[in-house]
Amino acid sequence: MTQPFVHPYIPNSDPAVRAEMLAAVGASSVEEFYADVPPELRVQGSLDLPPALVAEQDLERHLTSLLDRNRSTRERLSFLGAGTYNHHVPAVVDEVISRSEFLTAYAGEPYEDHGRFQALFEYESLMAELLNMDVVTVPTYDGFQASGTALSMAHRITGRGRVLVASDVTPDQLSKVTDYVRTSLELVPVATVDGTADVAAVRAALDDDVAAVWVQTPSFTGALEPALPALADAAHAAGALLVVTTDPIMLGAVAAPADAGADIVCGDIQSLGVHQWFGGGHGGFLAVHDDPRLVMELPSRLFGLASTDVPGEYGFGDVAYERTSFALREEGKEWVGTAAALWGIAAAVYLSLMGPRGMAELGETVLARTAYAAARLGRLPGVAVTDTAVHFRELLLDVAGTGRTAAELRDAARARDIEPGVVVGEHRLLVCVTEVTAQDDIDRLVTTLAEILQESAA
Amino acid sequence: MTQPFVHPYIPNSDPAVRAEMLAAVGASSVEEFYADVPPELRVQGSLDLPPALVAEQDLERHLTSLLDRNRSTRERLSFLGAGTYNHHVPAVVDEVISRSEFLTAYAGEPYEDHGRFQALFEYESLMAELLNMDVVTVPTYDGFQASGTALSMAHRITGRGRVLVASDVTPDQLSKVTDYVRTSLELVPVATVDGTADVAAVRAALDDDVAAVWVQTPSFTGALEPALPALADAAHAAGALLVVTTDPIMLGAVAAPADAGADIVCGDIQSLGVHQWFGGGHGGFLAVHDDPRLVMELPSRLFGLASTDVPGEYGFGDVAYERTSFALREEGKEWVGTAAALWGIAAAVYLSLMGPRGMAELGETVLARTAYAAARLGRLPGVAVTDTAVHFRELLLDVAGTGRTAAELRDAARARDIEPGVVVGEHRLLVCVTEVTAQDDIDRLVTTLAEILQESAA
Amino acid sequence: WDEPIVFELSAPGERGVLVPAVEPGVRAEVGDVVADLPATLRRPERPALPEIAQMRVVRHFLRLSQENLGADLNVDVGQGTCTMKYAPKVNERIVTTPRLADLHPLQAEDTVQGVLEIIWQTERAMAEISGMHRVSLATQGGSAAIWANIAMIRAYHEANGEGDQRDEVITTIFSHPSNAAAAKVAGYKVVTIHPDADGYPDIEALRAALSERTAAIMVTNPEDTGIYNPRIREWVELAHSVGALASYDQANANGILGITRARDAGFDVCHFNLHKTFGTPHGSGGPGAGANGVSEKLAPFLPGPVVERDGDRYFLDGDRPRSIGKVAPFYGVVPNIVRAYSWIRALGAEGLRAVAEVAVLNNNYLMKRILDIPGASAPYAQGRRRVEQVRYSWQELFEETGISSEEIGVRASDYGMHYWTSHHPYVVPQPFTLEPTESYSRAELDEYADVLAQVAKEARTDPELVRTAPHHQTVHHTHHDDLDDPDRWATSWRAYLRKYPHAAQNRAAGAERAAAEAAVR
Amino acid sequence: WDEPIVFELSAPGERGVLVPAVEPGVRAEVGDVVADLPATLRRPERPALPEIAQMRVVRHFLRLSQENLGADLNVDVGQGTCTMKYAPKVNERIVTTPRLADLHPLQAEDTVQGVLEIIWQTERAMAEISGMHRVSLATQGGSAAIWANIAMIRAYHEANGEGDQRDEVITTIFSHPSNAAAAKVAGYKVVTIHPDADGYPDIEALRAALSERTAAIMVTNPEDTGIYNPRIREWVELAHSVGALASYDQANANGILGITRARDAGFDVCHFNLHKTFGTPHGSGGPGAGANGVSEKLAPFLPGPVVERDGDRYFLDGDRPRSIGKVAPFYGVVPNIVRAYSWIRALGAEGLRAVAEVAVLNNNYLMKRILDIPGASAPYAQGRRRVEQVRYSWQELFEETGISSEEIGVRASDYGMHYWTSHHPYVVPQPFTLEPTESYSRAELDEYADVLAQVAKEARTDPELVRTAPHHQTVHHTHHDDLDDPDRWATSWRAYLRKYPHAAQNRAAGAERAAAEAAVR
Repeated sequence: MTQPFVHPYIPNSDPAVRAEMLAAVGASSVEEFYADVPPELRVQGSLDLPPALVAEQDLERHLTSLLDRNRSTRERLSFLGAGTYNHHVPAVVDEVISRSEFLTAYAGEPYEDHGRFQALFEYESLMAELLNMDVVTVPTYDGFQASGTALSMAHRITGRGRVLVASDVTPDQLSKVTDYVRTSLELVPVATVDGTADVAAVRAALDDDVAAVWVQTPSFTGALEPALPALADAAHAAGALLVVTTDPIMLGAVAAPADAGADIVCGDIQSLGVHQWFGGGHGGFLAVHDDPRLVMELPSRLFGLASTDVPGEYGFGDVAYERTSFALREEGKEWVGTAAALWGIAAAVYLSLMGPRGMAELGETVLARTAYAAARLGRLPGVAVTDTAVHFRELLLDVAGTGRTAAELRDAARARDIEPGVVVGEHRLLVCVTEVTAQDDIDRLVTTLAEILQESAA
Repeated sequence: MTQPFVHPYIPNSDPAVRAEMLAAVGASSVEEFYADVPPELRVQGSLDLPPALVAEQDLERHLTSLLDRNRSTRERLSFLGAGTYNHHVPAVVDEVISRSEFLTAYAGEPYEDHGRFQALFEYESLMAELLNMDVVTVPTYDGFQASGTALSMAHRITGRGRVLVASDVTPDQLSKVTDYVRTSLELVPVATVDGTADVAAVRAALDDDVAAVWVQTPSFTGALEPALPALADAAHAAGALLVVTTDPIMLGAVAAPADAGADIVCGDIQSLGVHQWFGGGHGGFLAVHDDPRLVMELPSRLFGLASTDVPGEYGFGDVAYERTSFALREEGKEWVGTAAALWGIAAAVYLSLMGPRGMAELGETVLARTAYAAARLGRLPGVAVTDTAVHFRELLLDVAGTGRTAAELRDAARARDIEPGVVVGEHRLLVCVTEVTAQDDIDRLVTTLAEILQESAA
Repeated sequence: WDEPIVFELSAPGERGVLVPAVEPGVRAEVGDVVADLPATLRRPERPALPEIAQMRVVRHFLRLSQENLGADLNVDVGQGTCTMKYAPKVNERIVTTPRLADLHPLQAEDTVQGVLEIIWQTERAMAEISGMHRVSLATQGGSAAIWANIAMIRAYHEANGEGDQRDEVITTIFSHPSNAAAAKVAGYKVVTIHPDADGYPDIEALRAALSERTAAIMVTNPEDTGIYNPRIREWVELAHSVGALASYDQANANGILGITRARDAGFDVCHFNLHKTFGTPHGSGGPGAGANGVSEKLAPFLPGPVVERDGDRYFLDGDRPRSIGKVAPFYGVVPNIVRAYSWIRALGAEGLRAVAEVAVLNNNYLMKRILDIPGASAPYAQGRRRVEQVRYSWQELFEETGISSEEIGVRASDYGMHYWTSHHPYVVPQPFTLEPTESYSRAELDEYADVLAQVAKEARTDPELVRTAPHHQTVHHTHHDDLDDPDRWATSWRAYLRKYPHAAQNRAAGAERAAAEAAVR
Repeated sequence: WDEPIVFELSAPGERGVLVPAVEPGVRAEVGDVVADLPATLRRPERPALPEIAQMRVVRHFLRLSQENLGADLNVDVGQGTCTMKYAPKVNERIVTTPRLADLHPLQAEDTVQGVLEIIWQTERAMAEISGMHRVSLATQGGSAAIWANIAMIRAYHEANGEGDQRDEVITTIFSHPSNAAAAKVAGYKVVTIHPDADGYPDIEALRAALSERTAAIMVTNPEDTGIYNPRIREWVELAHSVGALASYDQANANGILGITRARDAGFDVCHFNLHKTFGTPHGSGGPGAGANGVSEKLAPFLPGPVVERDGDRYFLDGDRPRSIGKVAPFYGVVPNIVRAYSWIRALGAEGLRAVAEVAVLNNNYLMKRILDIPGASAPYAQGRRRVEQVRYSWQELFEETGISSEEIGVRASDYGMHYWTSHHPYVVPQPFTLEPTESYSRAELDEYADVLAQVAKEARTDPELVRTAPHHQTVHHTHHDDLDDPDRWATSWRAYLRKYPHAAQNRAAGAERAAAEAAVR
């Protein structure tokens, strides 16, 4: 031991204890354990790191002083979305996922970790009801990864090499997916019309090298795709799959894509009880029907219910574990690792609390407020909503008519402690409202923008 | 049922369920259950209360907006004490006491609430080590109550009618205790000299109607009483008890009152891992030696360790339950009710974390910083420390020499976002430092007061 | 877990949390303060606390927590009179903000306007719910609130020159024992009224007890039997007729929220338990919080500073010469006041009434289920409904089987349910007291009743099984008689080691035996 | 608890949480938006989620939590390769502030300076710890970081015009399977090197495998056996000699913090798992977080926006044309980045080294205890020390008793301990992998070893006892073969009800039987 460093996180750091343990194993010093590390690779001296804050109070004061330089969406009115959403997180969700038993567990076996298996099975089951699909995996990293995998699955199933991108997909998602699948798939955009899919164009582009038609609904602009049944029919007629990326939060009010014929449904679960976390609270879901052709292509873990030696008792375990890279290394389906199980438990608690009525009401409230925001904002001078589709949660404004750029308007609003939306082009502003955005909040945005426009006009 | 009110906190509020339950008990309506409430006592119509915020997000937003109008001692530098102290609360303490199992339990029996009994037994045991006394009860409400009970015990044991108050006792505590014991005891102040007890005067005042000499150390001004052994001897010689009110946080460095001969030691445990809570985080402790004459006068619950049918296994239960008003109503010792058990568990966790070294180091750090504050503040022009006693955590400044009142100086400091201390007289300011008050913080107070004095001089 | 006592985890040298050392600049100014302490103040040796690394402390107390049954974990209807109800999680999230937890009570008032407004609003809500003129939230629990009640009554009579004359307080046997005990501490002789033949408080006995010596009647209503005294107004009027005051213990208010109010029955003082009626968590036995309501004539005697409003500004008024003074540090159990406010706001007037009605519905539903169990009965007021709880009796079962109520309660804990019998004295023989509140669903009430029915059956078919319970608990049948003998009680670990020097060895032997037993199927 | 599936708790009409209704003003403006939805968008019936009041939801998930063994609750040394260490509670308190949890990633930069500084500082610390030039924290876990490694390698070779030529990746069998699997997904042929006779990665096999087709070697070191490859620098140099890159999976870095660094061995890219090495909690299987470190020549290919500093101001730079683009939404698993920063600051350079040294000491101490158990062995590198973990074998015990490693692990769970065997394929026969980290005290390591010794003894004396385990778990021996048959697997409650229509009745019958059994002593 170079020198004693006693710390609350390191039990056996007392010099006397270390000496006894060394004696027990017959070593003269810790150096012996590093015999295989060649001297020329050994760090000389100490790493150059900031000084330790060993007293908890000093550590907390330091971190808190840094974090207090942030201002949260509770302190400033926010209309930001574009992939991370400010939905209400019920307190019970945080209570459950902060339980040490869930927070600090990892990869225990079904016997000692029965609770984790059951909670994640329930997550799968609750999502299955929302999605009307029998198979939902344990969460993968995020919606981007889920979409990438869904398209890869389509490739493996069809053996084909192209994907028709029928929606306005979130650009960052497109970036990830493109790089992820590019060894096997080319993504071919089919331009949307008035915010949603151009069914005729998709139909025209379908051929026997198309693995999947890919729809994102709500799209990047919040538009809901009304033509899913037609797209499914067209894809299926061409031997392709329909892959739909969606946000399950809307499915209490909006039809499940599976009912329109989607083969693989995927997306993000951040909306279901996970805080925004500066964009660091994402988890992905993948859902298919109970069809082995599809199930056996899922790379993620999938928990299932099984009988035990006690009649009527529920046991749990991995479904078709031999699919995974854990079992088969590179011969498994893609790869699997530590992803986002805790957010799956969060979503399970969330959906248990919300129930059928809660989800239906939430869907209605968000639809209504989105329409309200569109109506009110669209009446501002020089401002127009870019399309006439039905929108959920987000809408895109064209502010070219105001004579000011979207960034200018945003900066003026920020100066009034409002984040009015995400700038997605010189004159385009993506505005997001959720169930936490009250009518008063929307009215305040409208009033503020009206003032800004008036001032700039003056 | 007057009308359906479905709420997450009320499971059986669904009208259909209520109807089934009514049918099961053979009642036509809930009104039947209130048959014994005379019509003239029935509330007509609805109570006049603010509207319900049934959506959790609305409730949280309302409460949070109110609480955000407060500014905490993390945001403004605070030298406030006078009974409630800003000590560091380790995160593990909050983790444990926020566990549902502890937070929402109440009065279960030793079998199903084994953990609560053990945790509180451990609280008693850890406190016992700090206090060097074998018997410490489950917490009572707060230090005020503990002191009142300690003196009442002295009355019951001695049958005498007066208490000599040998210290500068916290005024609010004196208020509570005086009213609490006045049926049986008269409190007779014996003026302190230079901040601590006037032993000769106490000795002179002792007679055969004195039930107890009462010492508070640290006193209201933070002075430590060095003459406890002499006071104990004097009291015992006169057949009186020595009752000491103290703060256990200092006992890692400062001698336990029991070692000086104290018969009953009591005080508050807020310092041991409980937040300030705007003064709402107090718990009281009562400690005596393992002497039935004293133990049988304790009104609080007292948990003890007992054997079970399994050799070596620890069981727990109430020690001498028949003392209490739960058992004997008015024939019990005073009365007992729901007090502050959770803070006892907090203190148990706190002391387990701190250990002997942590408590010793904390004691030293606070003693040193108190002395430092006294030295630096005492050198400000016109400012004097009021006595030469050894102080722990608090000290009293006389600012008469500055030509300004204590309130004026305080208000000027508040304008600079510092709470410089508690005004306790026209020219007196009670200043508190703890282990969270770093040297830099004290220096900032000194500098700020110097600036204020300079400005007022100019 | 067979989790050791925390002292047994000590490993010399380990640290659980570190505190900042004395800064060099401080040391340069003040020297070695510990060495400089006078001998009478210097601690000769460090306290014999255990030395444990942080994760092991976490593990220890988390394991202990798992050996505990919080209301969140079980169907906690068996703690009758305790009003075990849901303490909403959102309130925990709300109160744990530093902007409440880290406020000092003597901060500038302009930095605590939010919490002062909450206290003020909560006082107003409690006044409306009770009908009283003014409310103080200064007390720390139900019994503390009872103390404040009698302290105010005492001060009132003294202020009227009747302090010496009025030296008796009247209560009922089914009122919480602290009413009797606190009155005694305040210097009063206590007169206890027993129920009449129908189980209602005996009004004739009251009449006989009242005199010009009576300072107050102090009663709970509904009583701990769940029976509402239909002549409560007469009781109050009789008290008033001899110049006594009437004090109302509203610990059992959960079933009458929005149904009937203390002041409407004429009471002069009353109190609520925030942790019973208003959804604050019980904290393993506190902190609770009390709310004392008083009529206009008692208002000057309320304790502590009170919160006043001036326009939009809230401030503390401590300049009240007739006040009984401080009853506790500062302004009461603030986190619980905030929780109670949040609970009231979540429900509103309509919700409070729904709480009461569902609590009463649940109670009468459960009563039906319990009374269907052979051997169980609900003495008094036969055939009448109850309000929010029932004191039952296993007397029939006991006579038949010799199994006591206490033994049935212990056995029930093997099924994850439990109850407590009731406060002493056992006026009702072989008592048990159930109070389902509004928080439990019908399915859970059924589950609870099924367990009691099962245990009652066992008492008949296999009484030894019940008598030797618990069988499925962390700990086994415990020798509680140790704890009533001064020579044997072990009040702390140090006392245990002193009285049982061979204990450690026994413990080690027991652990080995337990391991050996675990190996058996 | 025998806690039902959440759907079984449904009671029609109950609500767990309420959401705000559409305001009248909004409705006046927009009408009935749901009724106005086109038929293809309107959900015909509500989703069949359960209806449960809030407290019952709390109780359900709290009970499930108690049926789970978090690292805080058990001596979690049996999840070898997983680095189960203490996740400090103070970090939980720090990260749960709304000023982190409720930040949107696209807020004005001046409102997120604190979190940007933490990300920047953490990147710098990781760069120092690894010796690499630049670090990205954008990935969401270890395997995601491996993906980013290979994605950058692929982009690098393509940028150099060697994208088509280099189509092979070399890894070792004791490197994490995701190295092989991610390379495959990126389009590479995977070559796997097995150990040499001494258990070290076979350098001759590497020489034979390397060619101008090699894009990279991707290796873990120390490997999952706990053996450090002493010739690691040669490996890297050999790779470089054919124009390949060297990628370092540092999942097992806990034992070498401050001892040796990736860049010093010549690696071009590497990654850490924040949830393994840097004390972030494992979250029942994520979120984790990854840190990708690269040399100067790989820096342009790093994913996502990176945080840059300009004086005191921190900002995001997303304008990086050679970047592999986004690998995840926004900037990585931010709460874990903050936890990792806090962990590093709590310990400092000296503390990190102490972590490594104690982890290695603990591991070698435990190895001594395990190898003292008859029937246990540590294949490979006989007589050599290990770094932070050991892959052991029960092969001798299996040959003697027929009890497999898996059966021993299940039986150990009856004693509150557990382990997992290891990743497939079982190169080591009857494997089990223990990694004690720095977090467990000597007493706990002894306790763990004692349990394994006890179970090994049972395997000899009462093999049936071991084979039929578990005996003391929430759940009994489970028929996992159901889960590999598409006709029988039940992937969700709805699938279960569909495939097992009589299940509900069976369940009810089972519950009755269980109650009857509980009645037996």
